[in-house]
This record gives sequence, structure tokens and C-alpha cells, in this order.
Amino acid sequence: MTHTEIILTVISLVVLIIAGFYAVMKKDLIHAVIATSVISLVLSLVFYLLQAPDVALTEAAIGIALSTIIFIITVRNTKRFEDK
Amino acid sequence: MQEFLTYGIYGTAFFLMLLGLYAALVKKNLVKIVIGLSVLDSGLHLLFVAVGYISNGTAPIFSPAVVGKNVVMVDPVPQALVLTAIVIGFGVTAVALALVVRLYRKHNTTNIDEIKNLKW
Amino acid sequence: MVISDPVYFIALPLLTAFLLPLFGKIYKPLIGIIPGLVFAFIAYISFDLYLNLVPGKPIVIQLAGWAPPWGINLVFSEFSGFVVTLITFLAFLVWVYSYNFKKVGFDNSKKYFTLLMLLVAGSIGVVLTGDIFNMFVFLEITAISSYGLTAFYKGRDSAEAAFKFLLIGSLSSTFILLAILLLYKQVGTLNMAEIAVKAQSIDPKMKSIIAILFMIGLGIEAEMFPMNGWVPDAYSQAPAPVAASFAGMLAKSGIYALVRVFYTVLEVDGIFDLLLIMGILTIIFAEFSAMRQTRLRRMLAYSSIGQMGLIMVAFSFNTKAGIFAGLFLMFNHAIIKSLLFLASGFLTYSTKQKKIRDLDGFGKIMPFTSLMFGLGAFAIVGLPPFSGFWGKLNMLVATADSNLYFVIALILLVAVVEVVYYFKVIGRLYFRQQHKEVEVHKPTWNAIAAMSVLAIVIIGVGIYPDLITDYLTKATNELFDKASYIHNVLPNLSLN
Amino acid sequence: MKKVIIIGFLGVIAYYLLSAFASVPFGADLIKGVKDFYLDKSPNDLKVANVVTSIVVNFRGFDTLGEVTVLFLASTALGSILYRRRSHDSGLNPQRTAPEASALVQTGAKVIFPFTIMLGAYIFIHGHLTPGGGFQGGAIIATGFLLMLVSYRKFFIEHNALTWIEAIAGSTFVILGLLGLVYANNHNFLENFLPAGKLNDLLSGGIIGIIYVAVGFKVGAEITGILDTLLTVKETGLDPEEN
Repeated sequence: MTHTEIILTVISLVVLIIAGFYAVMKKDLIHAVIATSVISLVLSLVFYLLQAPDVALTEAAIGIALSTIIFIITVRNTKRFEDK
Repeated sequence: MQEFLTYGIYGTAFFLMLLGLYAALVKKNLVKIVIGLSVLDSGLHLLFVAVGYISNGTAPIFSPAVVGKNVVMVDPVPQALVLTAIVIGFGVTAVALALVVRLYRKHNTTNIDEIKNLKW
Repeated sequence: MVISDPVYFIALPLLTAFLLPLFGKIYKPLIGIIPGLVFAFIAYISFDLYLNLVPGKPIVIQLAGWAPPWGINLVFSEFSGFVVTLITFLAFLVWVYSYNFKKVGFDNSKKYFTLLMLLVAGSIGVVLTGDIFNMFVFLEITAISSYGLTAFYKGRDSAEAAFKFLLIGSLSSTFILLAILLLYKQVGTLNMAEIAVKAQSIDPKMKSIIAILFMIGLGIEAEMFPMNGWVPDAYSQAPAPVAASFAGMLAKSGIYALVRVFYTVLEVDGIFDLLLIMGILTIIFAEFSAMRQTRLRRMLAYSSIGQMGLIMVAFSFNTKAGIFAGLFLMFNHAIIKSLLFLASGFLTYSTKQKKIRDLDGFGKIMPFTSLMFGLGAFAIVGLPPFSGFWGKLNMLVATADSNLYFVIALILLVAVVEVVYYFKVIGRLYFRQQHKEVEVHKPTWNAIAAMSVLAIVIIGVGIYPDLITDYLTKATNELFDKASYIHNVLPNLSLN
Repeated sequence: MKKVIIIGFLGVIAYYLLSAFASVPFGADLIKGVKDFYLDKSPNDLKVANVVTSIVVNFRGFDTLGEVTVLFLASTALGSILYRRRSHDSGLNPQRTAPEASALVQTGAKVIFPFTIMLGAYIFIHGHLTPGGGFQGGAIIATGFLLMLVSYRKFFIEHNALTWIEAIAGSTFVILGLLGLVYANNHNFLENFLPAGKLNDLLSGGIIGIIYVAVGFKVGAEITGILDTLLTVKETGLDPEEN
């Protein structure tokens, strides 16, 4: 790994942790779903850096787009906020 | 540096998995539980790819630029496995969300405490 | 011979499941008929292959043209063949029973048969495969089809049961994947036989972590104690034939995977003691919960967990007698529990609350179904001359061989508990006055046929146990002889 | 209290797993394993440039059959769980309650849609050469349909066509496998029986390319079906049939 790649990886890991926390803790489910989408986005970057382009592409197609969409459809069909 | 990355990547993967597990076990909102499962899966996939990585390896594709040269390639097997796991995870998520929609239609709530007809 | 290749057990149900919507477009009744033909065919080739199996020479099929360590392989041995034959036989009977069970409509019966077919294909895949990751894929197939089947009925709490099942099942698959990943990084292969060879060099601490991960993951399907919260709900909310197939296929493939991993793939010190403890806890938890149930199907579900616990205890002895008893109990559990669930389908169909006290006097109004239920209850408790008796007898002998006298006491105590709660139901069926006029749903002719076949098998094996003991002994030898499994899958091992 | 117990429990799991994984340093090479065989055979024997593809479709092709089955199963289970009365059952059009998207979005969707389909098709046709394959291509195609579904209220998916595509693509996979039992050298299920061709050629890899195209069609049709089922679900509160 070159230095740029290492720095990118480290930044991605930090974003992953923050987004994960946000996804689990946020009461607004739409925000939480978007955070999971961010996890997938950053994850696919990490996969690319770890020399797994196939996995990166799959995560991009399925994790970022389709999973997020089915979550959003469900949230729209049910309740938007997680109540206390 | 190597050690730092070992703990950094594995640690992140485990952190995501534990967050997901925590959400799946503790949260009361059905959608939140499914989000937890999806975060859990993300961490697991990161772990798979990280375990398959080999220092200074290239992607396991014999493109014209690589053919004939002596290059180290990363382990393709965990990548193939994680492809399967991602697709299976998507299928499970879809079924889980369909169940959430159906439970909402029956009980008009997504809170697990108000649904407990069966003993949990 | 091309026609009896074990790959048909998986390829044919999958092909039919993919094509079923098209058959429905051609001629609607084909939706119900085609699955039956497929089940009959795979049951036939399964019996054919199993009866002609040469001892010590399992059929090892390589897939995609690559020899075992590199490609995926299927192993049809005495043990896996026995379980596959049991599964295909039950699958056919479940089809016979559910061919016109409750009018669910065309669109729904299409989905029902598709899901059922994939459940069967998945369970067979778990049993046949010789590759640890492939086993995970098939476990997921069985799991997702079970979620769909559990939530099949509307108007009950079925979606809740299915969601619970899905939550626990997802955790289980996470644990299995973690175990597979750790194992792969240690040995660099996913083939079970090659893992078995290379596992000796793994660090013992690492090996025990892997083993515990496997135990948690596979224990969920095998209904092991702390992870079996899904069982009573799924069994009581799913349609009755589906509950029968859960008992006969899902639980069987789960326990098969557990046993195969611990006997053949990973040899870990102390894992059998852990299995013994978990099995005993499972039994105690299940039998005493069963006693407190007021609903018939939940009671049967808890009793099923108890039986699975007994099977785990039998396999935990790590002796030939123990394996033999375990296999006998597996056989009994599959056929007797299926009969009980199939009979309970029509019993509870006629009651509103599905409670045990609603069943008063049903022996007069539903004589055949009540008779079948009574027969199943006598058999599962372990009375002669039914097959359940021989299972429990062998279990006691095996326990005595291992000098575990407190387990003998436990088994006898459990038998008493079982007698109490099963006879409570039978007493209500035959010796109580009927409450009021109830809307009686008479069993259909095909349901009667399916239940009769099971009853005949139970009585036949009970009177003449030698019918199956020969095959069970062979299966025991196969499972106990790890070296020959490895040799048969990897004949050129010396080259490595 | 329950939270504390669960967090403690998670901590114990994390400690043991992390201690297990710490002995597997990041970036370390395995001593020996099946991967060397795959890295050797894939370009030389199978003439497939992308090793992940050759593992997914050939060496471990049986897994992929299972994977396709899982998606098929998910779409069937979804239909059975949501038991919606379909449009062709009642003769009425299913209602999507989402408001009509703005003209800008609609035009944009119309422009992007054909390119999405082309991109998806490109990815699964070149699955054995470049990263990606049937699953990724199929998922991208489904995204294209999703775009149209959310932009136009009146964009309806022909379910008959989806059923046919799913059935034909799925059975192509199994039948190609069964043909291997008859025509291939070792008479194995899913064994390649076509000439392998030349490395980095479009028509290389024997049945691998065909299987990935079939997978692409099947995955695309299934995910589109899943999305359509979820989108046209009746959005009322309580369902009278449930109580």
C-alpha cells in the first residue's frame, strides 16, 4: 500500500465508525438509513483499496443503492421515528 | 505501521459488528433491528476482505497489463465468499423488511414491546 | 450411471422451483402435481442409491470438474445417505398431505410449493455437501424458505414468529461465517475432508474458539438450548405440514451438520462434554416448558426440542453405541414428530383457540386423526411395540455404557414427564365429554394416506427393529471412521 | 440493566474474537492453500482473466447456484409475506401512493434509464474479464427500473415478462449444469463443456460467460420484482384480513 492509500484507508475507517454509531443511535430512521448507505459507500472504497474491485462493485450496487431503497420504502410505509 | 493497520481494520470491523449486534439485541424498533443486522453484515464483509488481503498484492485479475509479469495477488477466495454473503444478506434484509411491513399492517406499530403476542 | 447421480437431489428441485410459475401458466393443477412427481422421483433414486450403497465406498461426486480440495463435492455415504433418504421420504409424504390441505388458492399454493421444494433442496444440500461454505449457503436456503413458510398464514401471529426466527437465524449465520473465515485463514481450504487433515496443526485455543462459534451457529437450527426461542413460535404459527417438515428436515439437517463438524471436521478436546451439558440443559428446559403449555402445537414444539436435546446427548458420548442410539432417535423423531404434527393439523383446525382443553371428546368425532395422534404419543413416549421404544432402549444402553448414571435418571424422569403431558391430551381426546357443537374438518383422503404410511412405519419398525438396525450400524461405522471419510473424498492425499 | 448485561456479553465475545483474529496479522500470506491452485488454473486452463469470477462461477459454481436460489427465494417469500392482491387478479391498477415526481426528475430518469441498462448489460457480459458480473450487472439494471418506478406513477412492470425471464434464466443455469453431466469430459454437474478460448477475449471461458449472463438476467428480474412488490404495497394502517 502506498502512503496515500494508507491515509485514505485510515480516514475511511474513522468515517465508518462515525457512520455506524450514527446509524445505530439516531432516532430518525431516514437519517439512520442514510448513515447505513454511507457505511456501504465508504466500505466499497475500502474494498477497492484492499484490491477487491469485484466486492467493491457489488457493495456499491447492492449496499448503496438497493438496500437503502428498500429501507426507505419500508420506513415510508411505516413510521419515520423510533419512539422512546 | 503493519500492526497499526491490523488493529485498525480488524478493530473497525469488530466495532461495526458489535454495534450491529447491540442494535439487534437492545433496540425496540423493528426497522432499527434490521438496520442493526445490516451494520453487522457490513462489519463481517469488511473482516472477510481484510483477512484476504496480502501486503503489496494486486487485484486478482489477469488483465493485459499484468499477464506475464510476476505479481503477488491478494487471496481471491474470501472475495468470492463475500460476494455470496453480500447477496444472501440482501435477500435476508428484503425478507426482514417485508415482515416489518406486515407486522406494521397488523399492529399499527413498529415497536417490539407492543407486538409481543408470542412470548419473547 | 447417469440417472442416479446425487446431484439430482438438489438440481431437480431447484429447476422445478424456477419453472413452477411457467407450469402454472400452462395448466393450473400442474402447480400441485409437478412437485409431487419430483419428490417421488428423488425419493425413489434416494432409496435406490442408499440400498445399493457398497459399505465403505460412499458415492463422492465432484462438481464443475474439479477434484475435491479445489471444487465442491457431494458425499452420499451411509450416514448422509440415511439422512437424505429420510428427508426425501418425508418430503414426499408432506406433499401428499398438503396436496389439498385447506383451500389456499392458486397463487398461494404456487408460493407454498416453491418454498417447500426449496426447503427440501436446502436440507438435502446441507447433508450432502462436502464443503463447509457450501453448507452455509444451503443453511441459508433452508433458513429463508423457513421464514417464508412460517409467515405463510395471515391472520395469526405468524409474521411475529417469522421475524423472531429471522433475527435469531441471522445471528446464527454470522457466527457460522466467522467460524468459516477463521478456519479458512488457518488451513487455506474449505473442503471438509482437507480441513479435517490440516486441523491437527491449528492452535488448540483457536480451534476451541472456532468450535464454539460453530456450536452456536449450528445449534440454532438444531434447536439447542439458549438459542431455541424461535422453535415454539415457528412450529405453532406455521402450517401443520410445514411444522412436520421443520421437525423432519430442518432440525435433522441442523443436527447432521453439527455432528459432521464435530465428528469429522474438527476434533476439539472437551467439545463433547460441552455438547452433553447443552443437551441436558435443552432437555430439562424443554420438557418442563412442555408441561406448562396450554396450546397443543406449542406443547409439541417443546417436546420436539426435548427430543433434539436427547439426540445431542446421545451424540455427545462419542461412542459407537451413542451414535447408534442418536441415529435411532433421529429416525424416530423424524417420523413420529411428523405424524404428531400432521395429526395435530386437523385437530387444531377444528378448534378455534387451538388450546388443549378444546379437544375434549374429539376421539368420537374425529376417530382416525385422534387414533393417529394417540399412536404417535404412545410411540414418542417410548412404549412398546412402537419404534420409539427401541430408540429409548438403545439410548439407555448407550448411557449405561458410558457410565453416566445421572443421565439415565434424567432420561427416565423425562419419560415420566412426557407421559404426563401426552396422556393429558389423550385423556381429553377420549375420556371427556365434548363441550359443544364444533365445526369438524374431516381429514382429506390424501392426509389419511400420509398419516397411515407413517403409522405403518412406526409400528413396523417397532415390531421388527431389524428393518433398520442394519443400516443404522453401517451409518454409525461411517461416522465413527473419520479416516475412511477423508480417504474416500481425497484418494490422492499422499501427494500433498 | 438488560443493556448492561448485553454490553458485557458483547465485550466478552469481542475480546475472544479479537484475540483470535490478532493471531492472523493483516496482510500476511497463507503458507499453502487452494488459492494458489485457483490463481494458476484460472488464466492458464480456463482462460478467465478475473479469478474471482472463475471461482464464483466455475470452481465454486454450486455456491452461485445456491446464491441465485436465495434471491429467487427472497422474492417468492416476499410475495408470500405481503400477499398483495395483484393488479391482474382484481383488474385494477395497483396504486402507488407516492406523488408524481417533478418534470426535471422525470426527464432525467428517462435519459439515464437506457444508459443504466447498458451499463448493467456491459458489466455482466464482461464479467469474466473485468470486475463485476451477473450479480452486479443485474443489480444495476434493477436500479434503472427503480429509477423509472419512482419517477413515473404510471410506469408498470409487466409481471408476465418478469416471470418468464426469471424462469428461463434460472433454468438455463441448471440446464447448463445438467448438460455438463452429459457432454463434459468428467461428466460433472456444472463442468465446462465448451472450448475455453483465449485469455482476455470476450468469447472466452466456455460456459462461464453464458452462466453470468443468465445470472444477470435472473438477478435483474428478481430484484426488480422485489422492488415492485415493496413499492406497490397497500399503505393503509390496519389490514382487516390480519385481525
